[in-house]
Amino acid sequence: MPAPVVDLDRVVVTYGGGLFGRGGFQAVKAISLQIAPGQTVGLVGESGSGKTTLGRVCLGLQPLSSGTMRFCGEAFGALRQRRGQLSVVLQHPEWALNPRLRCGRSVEEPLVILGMPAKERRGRVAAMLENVGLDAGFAERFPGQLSGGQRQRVAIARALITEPRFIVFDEAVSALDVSVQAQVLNLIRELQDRHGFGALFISHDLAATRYISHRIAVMYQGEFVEVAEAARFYGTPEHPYSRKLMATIE
Amino acid sequence: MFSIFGRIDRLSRFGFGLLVFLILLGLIGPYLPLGDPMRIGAGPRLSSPSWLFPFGTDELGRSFLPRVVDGIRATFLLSAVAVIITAIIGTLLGMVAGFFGGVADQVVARGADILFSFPAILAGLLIAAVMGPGQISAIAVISVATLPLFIRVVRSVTLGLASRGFIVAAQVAGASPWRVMIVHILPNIIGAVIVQLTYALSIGMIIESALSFLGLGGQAPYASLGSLLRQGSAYLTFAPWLVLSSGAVLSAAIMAVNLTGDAVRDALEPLKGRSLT
Amino acid sequence: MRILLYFLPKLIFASITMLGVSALVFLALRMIPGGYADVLLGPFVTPEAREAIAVRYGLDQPLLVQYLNWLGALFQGDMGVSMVTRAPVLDEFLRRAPVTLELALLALAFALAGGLPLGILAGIAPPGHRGGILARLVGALGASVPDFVLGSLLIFVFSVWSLWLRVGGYVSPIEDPVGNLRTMLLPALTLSLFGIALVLRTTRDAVLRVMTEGYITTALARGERPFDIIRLHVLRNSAIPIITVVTTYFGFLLGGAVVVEVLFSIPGIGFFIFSGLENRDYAIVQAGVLIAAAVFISINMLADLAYALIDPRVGSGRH
Amino acid sequence: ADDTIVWGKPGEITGFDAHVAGTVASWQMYQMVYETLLTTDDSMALQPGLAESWEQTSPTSYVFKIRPGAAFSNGRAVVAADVIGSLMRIKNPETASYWTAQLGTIAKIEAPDDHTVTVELEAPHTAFLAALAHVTAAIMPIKELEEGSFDPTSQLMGSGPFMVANHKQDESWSLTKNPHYWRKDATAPETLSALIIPDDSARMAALRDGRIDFTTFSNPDVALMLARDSNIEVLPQQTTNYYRMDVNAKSETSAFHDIRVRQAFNLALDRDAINDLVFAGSTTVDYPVPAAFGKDACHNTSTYALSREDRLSKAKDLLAEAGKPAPEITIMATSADPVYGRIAQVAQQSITEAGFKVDIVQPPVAEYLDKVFTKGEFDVSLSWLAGYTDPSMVIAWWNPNFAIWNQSFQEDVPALDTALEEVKSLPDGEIRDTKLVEICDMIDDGANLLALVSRTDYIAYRSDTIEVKVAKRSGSSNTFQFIYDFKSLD
Amino acid sequence: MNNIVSCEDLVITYQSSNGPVRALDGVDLTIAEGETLAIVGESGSGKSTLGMAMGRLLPSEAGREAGRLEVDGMPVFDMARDDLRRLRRDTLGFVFQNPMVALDPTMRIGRQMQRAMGRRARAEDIHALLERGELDDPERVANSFPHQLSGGMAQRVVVAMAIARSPRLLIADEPTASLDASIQDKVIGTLCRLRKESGASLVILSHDVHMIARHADRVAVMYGGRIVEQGTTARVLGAPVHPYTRALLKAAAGHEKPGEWLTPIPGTPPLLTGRCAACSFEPRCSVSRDICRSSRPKPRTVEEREVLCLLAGSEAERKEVAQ
Ligand SMILES: Nc1ncnc2c1ncn2[C@@H]1O[C@H](COP(=O)(O)OP(=O)(O)OP(=O)(O)O)[C@@H](O)[C@H]1O
Ligand SMILES: Nc1ncnc2c1ncn2[C@@H]1O[C@H](COP(=O)(O)OP(=O)(O)OP(=O)(O)O)[C@@H](O)[C@H]1O
Ligand SMILES: [Mg+2]
Ligand SMILES: [Mg+2]
Repeated sequence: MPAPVVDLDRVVVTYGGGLFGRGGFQAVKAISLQIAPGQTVGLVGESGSGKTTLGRVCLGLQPLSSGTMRFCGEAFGALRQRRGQLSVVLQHPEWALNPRLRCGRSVEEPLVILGMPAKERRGRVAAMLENVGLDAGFAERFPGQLSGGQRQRVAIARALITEPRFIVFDEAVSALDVSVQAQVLNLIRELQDRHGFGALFISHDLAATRYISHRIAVMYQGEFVEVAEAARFYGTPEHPYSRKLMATIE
Repeated sequence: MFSIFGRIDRLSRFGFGLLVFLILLGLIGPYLPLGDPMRIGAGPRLSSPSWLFPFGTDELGRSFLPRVVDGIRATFLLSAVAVIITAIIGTLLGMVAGFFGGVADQVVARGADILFSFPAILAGLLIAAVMGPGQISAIAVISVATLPLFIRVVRSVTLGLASRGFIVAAQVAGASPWRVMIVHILPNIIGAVIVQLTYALSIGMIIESALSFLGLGGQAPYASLGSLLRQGSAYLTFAPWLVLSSGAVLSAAIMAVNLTGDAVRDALEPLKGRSLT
Repeated sequence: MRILLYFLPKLIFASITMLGVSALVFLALRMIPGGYADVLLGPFVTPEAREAIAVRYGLDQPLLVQYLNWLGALFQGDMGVSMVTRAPVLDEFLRRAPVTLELALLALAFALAGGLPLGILAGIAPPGHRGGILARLVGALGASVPDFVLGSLLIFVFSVWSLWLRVGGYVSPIEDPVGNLRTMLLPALTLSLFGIALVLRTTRDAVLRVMTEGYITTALARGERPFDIIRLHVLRNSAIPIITVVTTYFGFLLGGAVVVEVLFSIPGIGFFIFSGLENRDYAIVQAGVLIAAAVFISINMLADLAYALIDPRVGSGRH
Repeated sequence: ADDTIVWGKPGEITGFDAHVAGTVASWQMYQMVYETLLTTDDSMALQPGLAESWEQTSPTSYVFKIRPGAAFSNGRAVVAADVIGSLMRIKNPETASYWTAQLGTIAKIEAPDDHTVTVELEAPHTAFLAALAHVTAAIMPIKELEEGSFDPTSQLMGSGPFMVANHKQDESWSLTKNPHYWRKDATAPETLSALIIPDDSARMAALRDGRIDFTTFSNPDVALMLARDSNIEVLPQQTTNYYRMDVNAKSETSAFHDIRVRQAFNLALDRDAINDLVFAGSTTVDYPVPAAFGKDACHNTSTYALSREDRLSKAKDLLAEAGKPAPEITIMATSADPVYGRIAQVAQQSITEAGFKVDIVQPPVAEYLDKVFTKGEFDVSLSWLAGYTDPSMVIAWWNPNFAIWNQSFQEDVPALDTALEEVKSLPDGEIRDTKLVEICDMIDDGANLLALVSRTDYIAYRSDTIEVKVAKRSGSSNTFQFIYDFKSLD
Repeated sequence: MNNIVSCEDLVITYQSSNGPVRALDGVDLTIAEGETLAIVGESGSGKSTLGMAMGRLLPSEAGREAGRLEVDGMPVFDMARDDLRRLRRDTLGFVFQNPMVALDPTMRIGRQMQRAMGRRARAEDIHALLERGELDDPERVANSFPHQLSGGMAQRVVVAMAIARSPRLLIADEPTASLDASIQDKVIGTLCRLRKESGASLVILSHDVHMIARHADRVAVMYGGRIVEQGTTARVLGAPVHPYTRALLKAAAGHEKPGEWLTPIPGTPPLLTGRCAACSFEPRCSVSRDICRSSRPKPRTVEEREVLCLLAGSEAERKEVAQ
């Protein structure tokens, strides 16, 4: 079995605190988690339970207060060394893309950062846009001329263009309409089958999460209260909080 | 550009038109048959407005109209140079403060506070005293007075942008901080900067003319609208046209800038009202 | 407690700012060409005379020593003596403070009386409403006519037609209250035009912003009368930006009304600092700028306090 | 209704010490409080002051009789010790008085009795008496000074018509009549208050609305501006003062290091244009020996005698000869008085015609003084010069060994120095006049300190509220020397 | 049965900087006294516009172009200001999407409640009302500022305020969309309980089909500014006849089996600038015919519900459903 893409070991994140670092707030409390290549872990929980913080940890954006984070079996290092290996898709479609860049340019950006020659880039962008179900003409459009679903597709295209090993989706579909949500969810599933990236799918919508995830972690006040196979959430989950969430989709 | 023009109301359009007119006048003024602004003794001293001297003559017998036209250019040019320099510095500092946070933010924010807690005109007096009166120190004064404006706005807009998806995505993709700032942040704050720029320009024009009025701005015979006012104010009751004409043109110029600023802002971040019924 | 926690860092930052201001002023003054010796002696300065005066005022010591001496004295409430009158600077300031304060309060009163109602009107007037356009015009005009232009205009009008008001000079309100008003009204009006525009524009913006908020819709939905909505929701919620500019403006009036004080020959703080600078009277300028900055900063802290009282979210860490 | 007159004072004093301060704004206030041994009359002839009589017993010795009734405002009579103490204080280097040199070198000063002072000079010094007539030689209450009850650096106390009752800096002065003033027939009112109003327009407004009764202006146009007001009179007072330009001969970086460029500059200056355009023709072209003294010592030097065309072509020739057909220069004038800016601009236009490239800067006074007299960092500086009451006093300025403050920019011409030394001791008369002509030629040739036009003071007052007495001519900025004869009409 | 709302051919247009937007394109709807009606539809279909129109709370750039809207027998768009205010105060109650925005941040909850209840409300009344809204510690809540409450609590406050004067019509625009999944159901439960107690009518505007299925008596599906299908919840959601309703249900996650794929609706909803002359769903419809492109559907009754579809109930359509 290959090494997990992301391997968290008793990770703790403390925010703020007074002038001398006292009295901080533990947003993530000693969490351990492994995400295998090609696997999606869903993360659900109420607002403020620490989901986003955990996502930032997996991306190497959040300094740890204690614990370790390993990426593909190695220490994480600096973000710059991991160029092209990680991606993220966030909530708010209207903030997902730089409104001043044409969509093609946005999708291309990670390749530019990687230092890929321009000729090669062009072909990759066109192919990627097609992959997410947008015709090549979208490359020339500005985000303002796109619907929310289309924007989120472009954001996904940008996230996938470097064929990363790991992607975080933080509330990536929460702001979308049901119909569009289904489009995007299907897209992520298809692309994962094809590219085999590991993923962390953060949402407070259990229905969408269990549709897309292999495993689901339920977070409550900075801790996992339940981690189980997604199929489990079609039956009766163990933890009362999980059951409460289930009630909303019946 | 034209779509912006179409969206703004009549008052703003008037201001924009006035601005264009004044700038054009300042630019082509020297080529218009208005007379020589420098010619001492071109007419009798302190004569009231006439066909020959539409704004009258000053105490050295110079025709005042071409001097006012010259003053428009001087005032605009100096303030614009000052404000643009300041905008560049302020934008950079504000972006660094907002994006990096931490110590950089503290230093920049405290610096801005210190500058801000000097009343502009006091700072102006001090700077003009240190550097000697003249255009350079007027530019410095305007910079000191308007720098906090840019820093504050850019910093807060940058802070707001920092958590946006495209910024985070770029960071995750491994972009260097400078790349993020130049490619992703800068183009998105430029609107806010432009709005500040117009306001700073009007503040700059007020400061420039106030300094000139106190005798600390550009030096005679170079004439900005403020120094013309100072010149005329010695003859306020006897030759009021000197103060009235230069004062009116100065006020009109500042108003044109202000109204244009309003228009730009309304176009960039429209504030719709709501009726109370 | 919330307010205390919110305030403490601000106090610390304010002191840092004051220290920065003091160092800046001190340095700036030492860099100014020409000294008091030049002013006192006119053209007849000789190196000996300059030296004698430098020794008399301790200007012959190293800069750092001078600065520390000054700071040390400041902490004991000693601001030094004026070189011209050799009187304690503090006394001179205390004598002038009421003049400037009166001017500032008058101007502020005019600014609020004119700017607030017009601003609210402009904020709630439907697009194209005549009152709204008038208000915007006043705002544009007020922000555009520099004080010395308006001041000159008023001086012209009131010196040609000697209407009841007087141009320039100062009369103590204790000796002659009516005379005081006659001399102070014009400069106060001159200073207030910009204030009116400032308050008006800020109020309009703030009101417009508040009007789009959900709680206004809520209030409408529960059938409140327009007057009540303005009174209960609009005013309070638009207060913060208004307080911000009003305090900044007041701070400016207290320290920076130099042009108008010079124009109308009003012996206030601004004029004092201005002539102190002309005379290279270091102690006056140092103390003056420092006082102006201190007043400005304290007023801003008062404003911060006002925010905390008005908006319960301020300082609670949640917005 | 009360016995008060109000003076609109254009500027605050720059210090209290009458023996030190060198500005007119200070002098005018000192004159209200202090007296000098001698004073001058309408035609600038010396008159008794605190000394009711004096006698020159030899070319170097003088005897002064102090006026018996004179007393300081605290009631103590003025005695010989006060005179001696005051003069010695001026002489004391620690006081740092610029007047030291004008007094000549005093060998011995003694008081045979309380009312007699004898002075022995080391060498004849014609201007000695005139120097005593300037307010800088004010007689102070030395006893009180020594006791420590009077501090001349923060108080004014003299034997003059008024004493200070109240002072608010930059705002106002209140002076009351000195009850012990010796001139018992003085009509001066009980109170003289002064309001500090620097701005010309504001001062005019104050005059119109009656807040002040009298004031002074330097701008001749005020007469025009106040002409419509029938209750305001404007009196011109001719002075020996004149506007002048200093040209920096010392600085290596200045084009004026070359004497030919200086001469060209002097020739190209159009003094008539300055008179016409700045002063509306109300003043006169002036000379190193001021016109007000009635001497014509300098009138025939080439700068003044040639026609404008000749002067211009001569100037161009000189520039060509110097190899600098278009020297770039900056005229520095202070921002203290708008008149300077106007003179500078007219000068700029006239010398541009000779090929000069001219800039103008108007820094504040302190900076101007620093740059000119201390650092010598300027090309041309514009200011005015007090002509005092004797030609030899003002002309002494051309000797940098005397006017040491000019050393930063003035070239030392030994021949001129000698001549100036000589003229100091020559009594007024034909021999001296011939010497003055000789000196004028040398001055003109050096083109280092240039006289422009004379400076007239304009005293404006409310004819319906006060009666004033003003000298037609004044030599020591002694504008209000007859203040004791001013009268309140209401 | 009396109708609290009756709406005929209501057309509402926004004047925006990019030209007019026709948000409602002829809405026909009646709401009976005491019933719970849910209006579902994609974003931009006009739900909020319709809801706000019932209190004439639309922003000033919105205008009624045609049609009639009566609430409690009063013509909302043609009444005097004071009457309108009285209608809002006494007859209507609104619950908005985000409680944090709907409450004035600078005013204590108690004071805001009092404004809603009327001047004579005493502290006990306020506490009682809060208690009815299932807020456990009414005293503390009344003394709090909005930011001191959690989202769920704040929304309950808003609900309590909405029923303060026992309105006859409650309008809830996405009342739970801004809340956590785990408390959504509880809040909506509170709302429905209070409605039942007061016997008012309730209109829920939402795009959450699951939630609607549990709480509404009747469902109206909106698309392109019109109501395309309306009927009882069981009929409309259990056996939809409009292709749009069917597609909407198929796209919503929650009813699929593990491993099953969702079926999204292709394309995007229309943005109308004028009267739509055809079926507005036609471009995205999987069963559309030529006729759908040329004529505007009129309300028809098919299988005991009102439908706006030219094909509903036809042969071809039935075949499609069978597949
Ligand atoms: N930069 C920060 N500084 C201090 N506290 C923070 C910061 N970011 C988040 N927190 C706090 O940490 C906790 C967890 O936040 P996080 O954003 O991870 O929650 P979440 O589960 O993503 O919530 P949501 O569903 O609302 O997005 C919250 O209580 C939040 O207030
Ligand atoms: N103020 C406005 N100016 C211009 N167009 C508007 C305005 N408000 C709404 N619209 C447009 O009117 C149409 C209907 O909007 P409405 O808000 O009623 O939809 P909705 O069904 O409530 O959508 P959502 O589920 O997103 O709340 C949309 O196309 C929208 O873009
Ligand atoms: Mg989150
Ligand atoms: Mg809506």
